Amino acid sequence: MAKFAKLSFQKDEMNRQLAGFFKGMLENGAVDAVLVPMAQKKGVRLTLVTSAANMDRVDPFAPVAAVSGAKIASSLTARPSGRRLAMVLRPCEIRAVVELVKLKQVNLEDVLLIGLDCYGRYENTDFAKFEDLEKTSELFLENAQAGKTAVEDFDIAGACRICEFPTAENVDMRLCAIGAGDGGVFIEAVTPKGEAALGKSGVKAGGAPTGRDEAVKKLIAARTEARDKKFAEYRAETGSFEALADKLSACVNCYNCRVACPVCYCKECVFVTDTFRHDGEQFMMWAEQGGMLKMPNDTLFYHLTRMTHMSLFCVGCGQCTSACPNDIDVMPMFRVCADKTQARFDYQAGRSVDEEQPMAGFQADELVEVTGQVK
Amino acid sequence: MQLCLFLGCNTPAIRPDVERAIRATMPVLGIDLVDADNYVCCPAFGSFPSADEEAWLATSGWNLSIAEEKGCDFVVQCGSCYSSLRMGREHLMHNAAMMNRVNELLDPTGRKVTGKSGVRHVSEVLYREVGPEKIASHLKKSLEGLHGIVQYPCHTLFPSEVVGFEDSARAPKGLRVLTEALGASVDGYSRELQCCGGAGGFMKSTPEQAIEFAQSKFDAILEETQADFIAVSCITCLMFMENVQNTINKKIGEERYKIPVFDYNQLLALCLGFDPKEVSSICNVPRDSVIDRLVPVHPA
Amino acid sequence: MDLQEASNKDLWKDIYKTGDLHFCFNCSTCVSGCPASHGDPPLLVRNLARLVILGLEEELLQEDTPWACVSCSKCEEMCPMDVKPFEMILAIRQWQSANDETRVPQAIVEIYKRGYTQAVGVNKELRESLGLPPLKTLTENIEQLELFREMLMKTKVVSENDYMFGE
Amino acid sequence: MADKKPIGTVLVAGAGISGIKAAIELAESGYKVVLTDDSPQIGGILAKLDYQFPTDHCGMCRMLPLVGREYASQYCMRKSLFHENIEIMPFTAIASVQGDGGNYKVQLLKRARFVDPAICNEMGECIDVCPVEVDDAFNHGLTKRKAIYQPIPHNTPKMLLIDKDACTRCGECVKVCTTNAINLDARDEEETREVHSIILASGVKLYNTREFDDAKSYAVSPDVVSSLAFERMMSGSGSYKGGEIRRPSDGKPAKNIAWVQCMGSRNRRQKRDYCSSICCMFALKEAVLAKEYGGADVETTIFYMDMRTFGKGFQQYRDKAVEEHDVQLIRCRVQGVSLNTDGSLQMRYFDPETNEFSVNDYDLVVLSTGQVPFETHKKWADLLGIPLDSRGLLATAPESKVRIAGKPGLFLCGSLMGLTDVSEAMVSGTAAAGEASKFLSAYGVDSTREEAIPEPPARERELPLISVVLCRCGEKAGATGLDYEMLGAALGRISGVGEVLAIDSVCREEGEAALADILGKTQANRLLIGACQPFMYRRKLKNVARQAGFNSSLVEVFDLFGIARRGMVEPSTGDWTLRAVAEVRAEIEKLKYKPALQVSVLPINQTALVVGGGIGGMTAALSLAGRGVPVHLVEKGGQLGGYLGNLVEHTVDGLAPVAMAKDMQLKVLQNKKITVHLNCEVEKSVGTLGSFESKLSFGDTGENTYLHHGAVILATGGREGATTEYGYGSSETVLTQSELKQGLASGSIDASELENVVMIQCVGSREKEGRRYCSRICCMGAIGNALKIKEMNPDARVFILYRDVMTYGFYEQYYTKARAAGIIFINYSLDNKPQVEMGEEKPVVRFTDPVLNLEMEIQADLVALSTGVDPVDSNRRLADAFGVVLTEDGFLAEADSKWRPVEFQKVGIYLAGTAHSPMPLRSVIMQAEAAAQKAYTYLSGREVHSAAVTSTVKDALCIRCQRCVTICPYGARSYNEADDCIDIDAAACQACGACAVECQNNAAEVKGWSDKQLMAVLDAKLMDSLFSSAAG
Repeated sequence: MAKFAKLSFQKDEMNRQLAGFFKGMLENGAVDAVLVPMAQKKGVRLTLVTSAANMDRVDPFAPVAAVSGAKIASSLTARPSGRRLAMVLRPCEIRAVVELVKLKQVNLEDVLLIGLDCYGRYENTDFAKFEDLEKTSELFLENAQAGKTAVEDFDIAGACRICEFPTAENVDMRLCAIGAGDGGVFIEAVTPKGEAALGKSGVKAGGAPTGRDEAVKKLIAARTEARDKKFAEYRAETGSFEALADKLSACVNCYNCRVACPVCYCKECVFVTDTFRHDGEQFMMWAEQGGMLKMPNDTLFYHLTRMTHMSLFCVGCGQCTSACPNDIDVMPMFRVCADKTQARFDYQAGRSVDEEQPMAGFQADELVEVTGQVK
Repeated sequence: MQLCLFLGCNTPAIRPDVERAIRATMPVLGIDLVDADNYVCCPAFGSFPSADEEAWLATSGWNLSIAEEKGCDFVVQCGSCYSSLRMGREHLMHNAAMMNRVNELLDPTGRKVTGKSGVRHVSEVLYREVGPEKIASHLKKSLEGLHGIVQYPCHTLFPSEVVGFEDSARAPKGLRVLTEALGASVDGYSRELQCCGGAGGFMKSTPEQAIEFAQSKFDAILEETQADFIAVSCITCLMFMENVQNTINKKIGEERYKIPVFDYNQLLALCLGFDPKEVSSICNVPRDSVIDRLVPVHPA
Repeated sequence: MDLQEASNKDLWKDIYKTGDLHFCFNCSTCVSGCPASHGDPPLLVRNLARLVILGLEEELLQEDTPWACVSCSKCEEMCPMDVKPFEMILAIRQWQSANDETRVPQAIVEIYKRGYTQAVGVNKELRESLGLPPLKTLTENIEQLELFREMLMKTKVVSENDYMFGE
Repeated sequence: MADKKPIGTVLVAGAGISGIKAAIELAESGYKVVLTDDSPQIGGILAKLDYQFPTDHCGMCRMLPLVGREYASQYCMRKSLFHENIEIMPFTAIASVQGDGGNYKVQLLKRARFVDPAICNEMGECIDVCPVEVDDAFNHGLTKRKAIYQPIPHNTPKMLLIDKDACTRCGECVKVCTTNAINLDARDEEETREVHSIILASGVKLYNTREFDDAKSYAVSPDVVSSLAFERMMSGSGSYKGGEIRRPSDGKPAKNIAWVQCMGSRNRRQKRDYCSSICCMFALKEAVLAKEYGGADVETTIFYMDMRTFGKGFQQYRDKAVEEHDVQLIRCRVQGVSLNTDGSLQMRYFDPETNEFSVNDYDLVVLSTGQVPFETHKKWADLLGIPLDSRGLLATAPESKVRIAGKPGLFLCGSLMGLTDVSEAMVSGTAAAGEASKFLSAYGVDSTREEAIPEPPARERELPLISVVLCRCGEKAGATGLDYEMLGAALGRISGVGEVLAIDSVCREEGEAALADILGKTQANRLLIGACQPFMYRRKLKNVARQAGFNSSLVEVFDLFGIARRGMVEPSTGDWTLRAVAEVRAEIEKLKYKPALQVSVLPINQTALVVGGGIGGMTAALSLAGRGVPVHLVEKGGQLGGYLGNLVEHTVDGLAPVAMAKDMQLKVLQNKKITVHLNCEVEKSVGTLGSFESKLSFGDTGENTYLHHGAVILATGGREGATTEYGYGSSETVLTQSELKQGLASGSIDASELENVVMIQCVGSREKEGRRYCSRICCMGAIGNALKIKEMNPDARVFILYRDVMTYGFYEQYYTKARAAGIIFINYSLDNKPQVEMGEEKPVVRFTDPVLNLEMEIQADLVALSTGVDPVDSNRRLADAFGVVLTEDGFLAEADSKWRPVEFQKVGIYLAGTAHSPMPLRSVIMQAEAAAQKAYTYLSGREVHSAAVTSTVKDALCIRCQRCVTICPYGARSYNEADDCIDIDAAACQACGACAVECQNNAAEVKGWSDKQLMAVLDAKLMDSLFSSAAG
């Protein structure tokens, strides 16, 4: 049975209490380092903390994710660091981590995975508009619990508005904010490893959030409805190549969306290798084909290639949209496509480490209607 | 060519007209017949062969010795006699002890059997020795325009290495060729090779099923062919296929089955111009519908 | 049913001496085309062979079906293992007659008495009307008939059941 | 220079799959092969089969060599076969044979084809005009063909010929032939060939409904077809309804189909008392496929006596057929088929389930026809002056299935051993090749030294300058319809193209000379040649280029004639020459970006490791050592001989394993080339073909050593199955068959005291929970014991309770012999198993006789259980040690159950004997010979080359996600933990490209097929309007 520990706090005291919890973990040797969102000079960044003294400015529930935590988890654990590391990540980041584990880019052996409840995050530029970072998170949680995430003229990221994964799975511990009532956050120990860490952190176990499941269910229902609406809209708007090309007309092939994407794990994307370093004569040939050639070309070709490569692993975190310098809403294109491809193999990205990725092993009779073998 | 005519029991006792037909037609076709004086029952499978092998072979030996005395083979019309004599001879030839024992029994009767004489069926003689062309050339009348079906006697087919004379026991054609030689056209049908079911004890032990079995054959004939007559070449088939038509009609209360049945030699005799009253007068299903439609053949 | 008591393992030696019977592997080809297998009870010649092989004497003696056989020998032609089932039917009938005189077929009495199962040669007027010569049958040739009867009397079935052949 | 020894030459008479396999194995070992066949084209029966069990697909090309495929035929086998060392002579009969092993003089009769395939342009007008139509024997009369015809529909080249008997010599075809390839006055030609050895692979005559009288009661209408005719019905190539299963009489779809087994076989009356072994399996396959291709509403029924599923995976296939495809199996044989008025086929049968008669109508009846071997065996016996054995078959040496007794240098394989399935054809073909190779090496003839052809340096770094040479195809000129000038001009403008030249018939000598002359003068560093039938001429044209200084990997030959012909057939599709420009441009682009590739010589350590010292292992060791290969023979136990060699005095089919093992053991210990390691197991083995390193650990001393070798043969055998069923273990009156056998042999069991013995077959076998497979040898074992008991004590009564008697092939005669001796066989079904209870001192066995439907019990003096064969427990450790896989039944999983039965997916490791699956001793020996031959091809000292085109890893881009390792169907990629990189086994890689597709990192790539090249090809093909403006 999952064990809970309540962290109650007075107004504007949440982060301090959380800092205490993470300090306890470091000091009592539960882990050797903690990767946790922390307020930095400008904005909030995931920070690798090895000495408890630096823990006071933690801000896990800050409604922002400057860079997908999964990419950082990959750099930290692809080759084991030899140290026990706790990582505090959002559900979409953890689901990306699950996919990266299967791609052997993340190794969870000495890792204590702590999942954050998540009502969503603001785009980095919007988040920067909050002055007082101390209070932002608490205030955000309160409003979000009341179903209000929009502030002045901006709201949480498009991806979060249609995200049906507010809570994290496959984790050792959870920081539960949804349905936790005000003035308190719950730490849930999910796995034996989590329980051991909770014991060591010095926080007294006890109590349980009432109404959490119900609140989570309600939130998921609302988000799913919003998602389906968005999918339908987007599908209607992009019925053909031309329509899709229009959507992407602002794209300048800077490939930033690929850099931000946590499951785009190639060392060097093919689009930057010599395969696409065409010589003049070929550009001329293409130009002559229709009399003109928009440059840089292969824009649609790039996005379609990315789709064929990673749509099966897309967790819908929205980092691609956040990363686009020309404000192209890239996320729906990938979520709509991923929805279909993952359903075809009844596979869900991030659901479980043991679920084999489709088309990973050689199976003679897979997708027989496509391969033409009538079976 | 000389052959010793073995009449058996049913032919002379019940259907002497068939005997008359054979005695009439054979000489015309170059086969002279001698009588088997003092012959006894072949013996029928239901008699000594079902009681004691020694008695069976002694009786067969008695008959075979007659042919050997005459120095020629037997010619037989009845299927049971034909296969009983041939199987008897087969047993004797392959069992020296039994041969001695039979000769021991025959000795006081002044007879001796060696197996020298063979046993041949009348349709084999007509098919192999005489041949359809010779028959056709002797015709005075023909069955032109008539449709017939043939019933091969199982006793001349199986087991082929003992009694058979057809090229293929499973797809016989002898009787059909002979019947066509008389000018008739012979229809085939799905149950052509099905046994008539008349011999042995089938009719006696389970009559309803035996009748049903025969009726399935006659239904196939009515459905699939325009048979004006049935040509048989075994006395058991002849009597049974006539009587069973009447039995079935009585059972179903309707004169549905009344196809005239002839022994082939009777048709042959009619076509060679012999008097129907002598060669095909005894029957239980009226035959006039065929006899009246015989077509005279004018010599070329 | 205990095979130990209820079966005589050498039964086949008494019935079907050639031993062809053992080649049977119960494929039921003989049965599927047998006219008498349409009867009720059906003649299942494969089952008779089985009774012999298993030596079930009692059951075999009770069997009436061997007498339903139409002697068409199709089973002999079709049997892939050349078991010669029709020869076996005759052998079983002979064995039954030897072990239960009620099985002995009446026809042999007719043959003993007059040489034939039917009244051969008696229908003299009919033969004349058909232009047939009179038949020199054994029935009328008393001297030959006597020799024939004496011969028969020396055979097992007649000698052991001589009461059936009294004058 | 010592006078050169002649190159070993072998005549393989018969080009069915076992003949072809023997030819390929010998050609790969460097010997010359003359491969003849009576029919006009090679392929035998398999050319007719589109589907083979268990994959239900064709798989013939899997028998081609995987390693060193650069110089071997890599072409769809149903199209044709090309190999440097194989001279293929179809339509050629063996007229006479003189001489003996080592110097045979063979008179060949090359029957006239009347059409010269070399100059026939396969346009086919001659076929259209031919007035004569006859039954096409290839489709078993389902379709018609002309007097001039293509023997096998899917063959390339088509090899047209004229059927002498059908042809009326009207000459119409001669008139329309554009290349006058037809000569109606052609004569048969005699030719004498001297060969050192002969392998008979002619297959045997098949039973058919025309010649054999006993079929007449079944073949009553055209809708009663033979099994091969049914295969042709299902085949998509050249069949009569494009693969749909329809009734030949009225063309209606066949919805209710019945199979009649043992058609012509198991028939003592017709003097054919043998089983044809493969009919049960192909009937099951055909029934499964009938449902798949005929539609779910198709009903399938099989009338059988014993469903003989004795081979590896056979029983599982039967279970699948019954459970998933609900094929009805009815255990009874019907006397015949009768034709109903509506044309449907009726069968009356005695249903063992209901013990009553049923009558069913079917749309189609398939007769599972078997073999009639005697005529063929007699023909060979007369031709070669060799005796026939008592059964009328060619007598082979007692322990060998392929060596003809008393005739060194003369061997047979395939269906001459009795109808064989594909896997036994492959094993026997390889084993026969092995025996021939042993004979040739003993006889002292040489084999070709196949060195890699020296390649001139590739000028790869220079800017690509391509010379394009187009064959104007003088001979077949009429066929092109291409405007060579316009084409040349357009191509000349493409960047990278130096010159475009046209020459006549590059395939003939004068064409070659013209090419060589051009290449002498050109500056180009890459060469593109447009010719016809590239698969025929590619190698020759590359040689010409090589002599002129071109690196052959930068020379490409493409099918110009194919483009041209497509053009002529559809002249209407715009100007065809421009279309051709795009096609040729694509070839140019691909060659422009192609890297230079070269064949690398694989280092081969000419030592073999044989694991398992049983008769199989010893046979393999002796076979290799006999040809000079040093062998390390590792045996887990304390002595050699294995299970049979130590425990079994006699087998029922006349072998004496213990004596054989002793004799072999002597030879092994005396042979200096063989080192025996007893009490030793292989702990770990790493490496690839040619360079393995295995760690041997010795159980008794605990030491371990390292061994370097080039190939491995696993012959670790099996052991008798264990059981606790039927009261085994509770009394010595219940024992296993081997215990009974040893008891009888040693006399500890006195047969004279035995009154009743009951044997129970399939104990724990062919059951979902127990062994799911049939152990193949128990029926023979049980019959052997039963006959022994009857021999010692004729009065004893022996019952054998069985489910299916698996005496397949010519073993059937032992089943007949057993029944004749009075042994009583009683069938039981899985849901009504016999029961064994211990009486006072004797076990009482209770069972039901299905014939009389009678419950019975008997007090038995002995109950013998046939407990089948289990895999040895060490198989798990063995598989892990060598990185090979086990089947779910625990036996070693071969690469392909049909086409590569003695090889593993991992190249260089082979298997034989009961480690593969339970089998009789002769099959163990044959597999051991086959495995030895497979290993010898590489250990023979000939250079072995990896293929030029293999996959590679751009390490800089590789992120080690290892998806390419799991996707590779040939196990050619592995993650090297120590160096943290992906290793490629160049010998195993077949360049199938699965890894390149899988790797999103673009790090995995097949050399010569890079993304850059392929995108350039796509651009070129899409660029059809490129030159319209420029050229216009």
